Amino acid sequence: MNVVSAIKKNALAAAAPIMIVVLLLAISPATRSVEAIASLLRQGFAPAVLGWGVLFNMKVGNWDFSIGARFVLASIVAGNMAMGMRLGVLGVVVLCIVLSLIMGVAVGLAYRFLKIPTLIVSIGICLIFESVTRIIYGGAGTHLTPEYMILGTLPYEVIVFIICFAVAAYFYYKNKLGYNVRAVGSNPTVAQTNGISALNTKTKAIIISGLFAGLYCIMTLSRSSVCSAVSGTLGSAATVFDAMMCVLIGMAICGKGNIIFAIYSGALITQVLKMGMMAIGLPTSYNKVIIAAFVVLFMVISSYSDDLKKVFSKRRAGAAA
Amino acid sequence: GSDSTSVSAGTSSADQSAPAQLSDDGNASSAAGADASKEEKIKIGMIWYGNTDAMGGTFYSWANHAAEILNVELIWKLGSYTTADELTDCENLISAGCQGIYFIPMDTSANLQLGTACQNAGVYWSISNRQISDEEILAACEANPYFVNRIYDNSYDVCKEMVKVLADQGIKKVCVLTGDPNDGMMVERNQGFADGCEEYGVEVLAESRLVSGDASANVNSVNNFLTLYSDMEGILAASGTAGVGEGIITALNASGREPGSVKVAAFDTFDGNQEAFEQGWIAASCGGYTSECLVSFLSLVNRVRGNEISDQVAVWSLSPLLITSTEEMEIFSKYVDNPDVQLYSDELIKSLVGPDVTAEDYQAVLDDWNIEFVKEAVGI
Amino acid sequence: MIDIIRKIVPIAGLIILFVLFSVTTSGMFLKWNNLQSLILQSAITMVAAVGTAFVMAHNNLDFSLGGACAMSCVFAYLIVGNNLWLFFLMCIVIGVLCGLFSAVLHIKGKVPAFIAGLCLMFAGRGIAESVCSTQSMLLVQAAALNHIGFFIIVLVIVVAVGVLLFNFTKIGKYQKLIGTNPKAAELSGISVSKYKTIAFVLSGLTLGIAACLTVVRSPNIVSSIGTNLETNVLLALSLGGMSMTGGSSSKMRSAVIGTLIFYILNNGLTLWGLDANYVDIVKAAFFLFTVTISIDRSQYEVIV
Amino acid sequence: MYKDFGPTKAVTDMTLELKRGVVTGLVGENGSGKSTISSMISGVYPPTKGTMTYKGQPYSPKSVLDARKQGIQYLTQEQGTIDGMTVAENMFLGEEESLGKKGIVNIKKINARSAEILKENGLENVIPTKMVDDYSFEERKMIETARALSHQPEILIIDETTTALSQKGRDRIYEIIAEQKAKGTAVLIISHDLDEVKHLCDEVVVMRDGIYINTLTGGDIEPHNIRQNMIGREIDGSYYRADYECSYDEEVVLEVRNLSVSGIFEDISFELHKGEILGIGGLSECGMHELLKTVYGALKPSSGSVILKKNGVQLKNTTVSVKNKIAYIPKDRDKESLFQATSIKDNIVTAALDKLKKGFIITPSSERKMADKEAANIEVKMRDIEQQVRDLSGGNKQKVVIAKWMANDSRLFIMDCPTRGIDVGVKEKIYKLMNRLKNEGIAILMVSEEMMELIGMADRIITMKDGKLSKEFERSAGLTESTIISAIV
Ligand SMILES: Nc1ncnc2c1ncn2[C@@H]1O[C@H](COP(=O)(O)OP(=O)(O)OP(=O)(O)O)[C@@H](O)[C@H]1O
Ligand SMILES: Nc1ncnc2c1ncn2[C@@H]1O[C@H](COP(=O)(O)OP(=O)(O)OP(=O)(O)O)[C@@H](O)[C@H]1O
Ligand SMILES: [Mg+2]
Ligand SMILES: [Mg+2]
Repeated sequence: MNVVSAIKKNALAAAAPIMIVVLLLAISPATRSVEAIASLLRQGFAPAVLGWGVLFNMKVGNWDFSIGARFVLASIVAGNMAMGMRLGVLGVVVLCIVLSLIMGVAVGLAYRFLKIPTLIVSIGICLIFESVTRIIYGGAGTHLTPEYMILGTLPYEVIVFIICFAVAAYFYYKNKLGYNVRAVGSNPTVAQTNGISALNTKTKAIIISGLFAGLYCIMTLSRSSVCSAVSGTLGSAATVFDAMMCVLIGMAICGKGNIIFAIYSGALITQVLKMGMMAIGLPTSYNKVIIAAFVVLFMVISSYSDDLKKVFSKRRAGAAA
Repeated sequence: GSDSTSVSAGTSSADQSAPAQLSDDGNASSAAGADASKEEKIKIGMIWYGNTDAMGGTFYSWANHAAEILNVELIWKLGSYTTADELTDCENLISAGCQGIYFIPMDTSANLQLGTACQNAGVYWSISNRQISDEEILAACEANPYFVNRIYDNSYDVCKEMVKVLADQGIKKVCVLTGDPNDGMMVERNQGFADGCEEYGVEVLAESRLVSGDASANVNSVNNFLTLYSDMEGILAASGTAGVGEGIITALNASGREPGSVKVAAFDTFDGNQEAFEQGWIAASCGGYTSECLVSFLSLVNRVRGNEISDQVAVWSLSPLLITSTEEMEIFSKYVDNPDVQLYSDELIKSLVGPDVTAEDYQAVLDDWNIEFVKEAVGI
Repeated sequence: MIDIIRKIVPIAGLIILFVLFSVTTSGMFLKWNNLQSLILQSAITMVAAVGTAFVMAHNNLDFSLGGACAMSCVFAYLIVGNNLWLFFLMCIVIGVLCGLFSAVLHIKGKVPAFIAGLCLMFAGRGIAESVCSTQSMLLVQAAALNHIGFFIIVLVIVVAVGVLLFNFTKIGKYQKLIGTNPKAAELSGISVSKYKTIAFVLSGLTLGIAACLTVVRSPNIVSSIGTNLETNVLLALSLGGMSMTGGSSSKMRSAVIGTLIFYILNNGLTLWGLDANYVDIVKAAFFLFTVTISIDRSQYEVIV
Repeated sequence: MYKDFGPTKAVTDMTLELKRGVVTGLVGENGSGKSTISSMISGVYPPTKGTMTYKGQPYSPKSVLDARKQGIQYLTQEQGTIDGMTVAENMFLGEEESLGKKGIVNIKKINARSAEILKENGLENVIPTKMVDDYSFEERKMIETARALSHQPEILIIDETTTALSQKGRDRIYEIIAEQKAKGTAVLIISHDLDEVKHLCDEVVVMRDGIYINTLTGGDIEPHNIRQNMIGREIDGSYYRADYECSYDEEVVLEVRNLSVSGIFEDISFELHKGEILGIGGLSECGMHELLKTVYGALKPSSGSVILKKNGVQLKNTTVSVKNKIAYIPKDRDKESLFQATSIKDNIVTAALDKLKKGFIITPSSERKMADKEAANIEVKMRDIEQQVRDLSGGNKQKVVIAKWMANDSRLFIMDCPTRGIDVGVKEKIYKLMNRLKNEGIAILMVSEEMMELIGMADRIITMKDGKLSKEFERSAGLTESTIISAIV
């Protein structure tokens, strides 16, 4: 019964990427292999992890532009420190998480104490962190040697992803924070009269996004081995926008289901689209257009279906009265 | 001026014994050096994309070093990626009292815009690394009395050459990571690959835009190549810097394929390419056009000092190094992996600023650019 | 007392910066050539900020600016090609269409405006990248207009019309009311959808004009054109004292003062010859500091 | 106790005593400080000066949660649930972890416990896992009440909750109060309904301008007596219309024809005449509030039409209505008619900007002139015209709303509970104004939940039941509350 209802609730979030994958399989024979599908599924891992961090911020109404810069800076410092001090894989993992959390705390506390909109705080601090990536280690970035990249190989990558999933689900559904985030996001006034401090919750959301930025560092470093300094002012904003797009698709296809899963689906959809475009020989620059169109489409459909649902439930309430 | 070979020769054992060399070097260069240090300090504005990748970091360090020798004050503006931003930087630098502006034009129109701003303010300017692709703009720039020189590298030929290296190894099917089409230099490289493939009978299976600075995006692109085109034998990359090259090699290593079963030809060198060469992943690499930045900068300094080498805009070109063997890569890595290596000696730098310097001197330095020169300069 | 300090901080900040740089740059800052450059540089952001202020006043953020700027330039060029004035006209028309598109998505599609803007920005950038990779689009004639006279005329007209509409007509007044309480606005007979649409259209209009100025500054249309326009505008408006949630405290002067602060800071730091690696850090610190003391926290139930 | 909000002295030297098993009423004019004192007791904000003692110990709650933990529950005037979350999540707001092991929210237990609590409070129909916004305002208020009671409060504060409820809901609250009283809970009730106060309270504390005035007990708790204490002067009980004539012009101003909003009300037709006050009565859920909104053009009817007789215009949206000089005073003042963080001036001129236009320009001086005039006409108590509306008390806010519509020379007023939550002084003013408008030939369509108000003011009364018209009454001396109530339940 429970399983059935869980499947039912998540049906759309599961069906959407499956449909698009099936379409891809139809278009491109080369993708009809276990390896190809596995490769796709793995491509969705890292963006989903960052998306979960962004989820907390978007849900609570934070504008966090700094998460991209935080990720780059944490990756660079963690990678170089771990290699310099020969700390091994565990060292990279711990450093990524700790550094990223520290930066999350820095942004969170700046918001908490300066009491200015998250948009301004995060852009300001983003500029600072970006500059630091260019100054620290002479702007050289980091390049991990293969022995530090075990977590990017199978089966470890899947294990790391499952752990991340569990952590995200825990914080969103099993921990007070997730509830408070939703409460403050939809009605800060009432949340506050019920003893939930909006300021604190928003601060915590920024900090927790640091945890996921750290996990994202681990996943991308293990996958690509390098992280280079941010070039240009707000050059890291693209990372934030990409993640937002995954979250938006996730929210739109989530329905009553599990948002953590839906965001992974969203991340997967964006990756499938990219591969699909390559398969049919379209320039990859059209990706952005297609993804934007997808988000708009999903958002419009979901807001209309929400409306429909409301109308129907009102009718029933009215009829009952 | 002195004969260019002797200048180059004088650079061979570089920094360690600089004072000793100063006295027994050619007259012209030591005179120029002495002149420079006596002269009033000049201010040059440097509009530079960034100092975090190999070329950016190297030139940042070279230019600062040269400025110190030549008694020049530099004001850097880093991180401008659009013409509008470069123009803003240029105007601010002119206001800050710069007498010369050096930049890499982000697109063709930057030549016109920044050139006009410089002309209006009576400030000299020079560029490097880009052709001026539009006739009208080229004409306008040539007519600009404050335009000192332009230097470009013939990426196009080198890219074709890289395809040839792959074709010679029997490779018939490749995927291409193309460069940003807004960037004139990248357009040349993309075109060089395309024409090369046509000429040497190599089939392009798919293209994907490389993403500078986001390594995982490039990893995904390579993964998608591998998934969609199992018959792919090679990868061409218009640039390997800023995480692109590392991403490609990492993706190949993680793919489980036999090292060397896919051959990569990538413009620009990157971290770990020495090892990738040894493993057999890389068949051809190419790099080293920081020299033209330095030459352009020195020629600008020379003009600001009042030394006119020509009443026309000087035009020079440089051929980037094509690296096809592990040995060459080893030599080149010595230099390129370390931005603090000063490939050009203080004497040579001083010798390139002075009343007697000619256009041929500059071109000679550019012509001298080959792996043998690097080998000598790094002292192998 | 605190209130008064808060209100004057943006303008005071501007004056302090002005005096500071006048005094510390041995006259370089005050040279007419430099002031002229400042006007040229700040024009694009200022023009876009004037229109965006209408959208912000009714409590929406317009995130489309940069991408929409690239898109209008590209489409305008594809449609009319090399004819400069037709191109300008087309840029503005497409800018307005972008604004309308955001409005329709937001109002009819019920998508939050920032998401609509984000998608437009994404799509615009993607379209520009795709088109630019196959076509070179150069408007050399535009370069001739990179001249103080032209910019002053455009700025004076845009700012004057902006101030007039914002302070002395229903269009501006209704935006502020909608920003304060959209439901009450609707029930007071204000057609909220209509006036929100007008705001987006105005924002699109100024965006179109800003796109024209961008082409005047950089006559080659490439996909990176207009990069960071949306964040520059947002930062400028907040530096000028604009509340992120709009409402009745919104002022048009924020657009002018904020943009000037933004560019004077950039200019002055260059005149000082500050190490390029640290410029962004100093700028960021200044933003945070200024907004911290100037923000009117009573405008926010919860700081967003 | 003292509480200052900047220059506003909301409460000065207030003393209040709550006893176990005693229901205390707190009454006073709008803005007299009732909500402020309740907020201090329940930890919303600390007093500027003064101390509290609770069960013999000094008491100074650090937060709402802190006060709640110590057994003090506060049902506020405003909505206290969060849309987009389930009923159960709302019931455990701020206490999500209470049923789980360390740091883990056990949603199953929360759902189960919520179901129990709802059942205990007679809300079996409410499903804990459904979204709270699937329920009506009244049901949500009851959910909130259940949440408060589940904490076994020792002090229960109910701030004007009943004004928002139907008779059924009110009866339920009265039951709850009785139960709590029996359990020994100290109950504090804030209400403007003096009959209710008389019916419920053992003691009544009267406040005026933030100051304690008097405590009434036993037989002294009489509406007339309370009123006198509140206002500080004698007022005659009859502030309604003095005549008992059904008097209006033959001319039809507005025609409502077969109007329906599916699921809410059905097939409603009536005519409104020049100089007529037409009252509509019914239970909260009968659809009358939505009917007014639909007539005004703020809700889309599923069928039927609303036609302005003089020019045949259909009122299809609010803009058309306002253009045609129609005014709408909604029930939920704070949310639906006021721009809180905006000046009184801007609030007043909102609907009348077209009058001020010269070309398309509106000058600040003309705005000021208009606002000054209208504010003075209706005697808004304010510091100056630039003062923010949110700093005004309820009654003065309502005056601002009325001034807004007077400024637009409205010829037809649609009023939804125009005196809801308003003290007797301002009430009297509003009735006088309605009378004056009627005599000027202006038509008024009024919904009210107070039968006496309908009987006292309306020329005709239409009653609604379950979304349909049930009866019509003409104004007459013999009309009583029970006649009307029998038509609506
Ligand atoms: N947060 C606040 N900031 C400023 N002034 C306030 C605030 N809250 C209340 N006031 C002012 O304090 C006074 C008392 O307000 P309070 O809400 O306690 O009145 P009340 O007796 O509950 O009135 P009503 O019957 O209208 O609810 C009013 O003048 C009000 O305007
Ligand atoms: N705009 C609307 N569209 C559709 N249905 C609505 C709308 N507003 C209210 N309803 C529904 O109509 C019914 C009456 O709601 P409402 O809360 O307005 O009742 P009310 O009579 O004002 O009650 P109360 O006196 O408690 O406020 C409820 O079921 C509510 O959900
Ligand atoms: Mg109150
Ligand atoms: Mg009701």
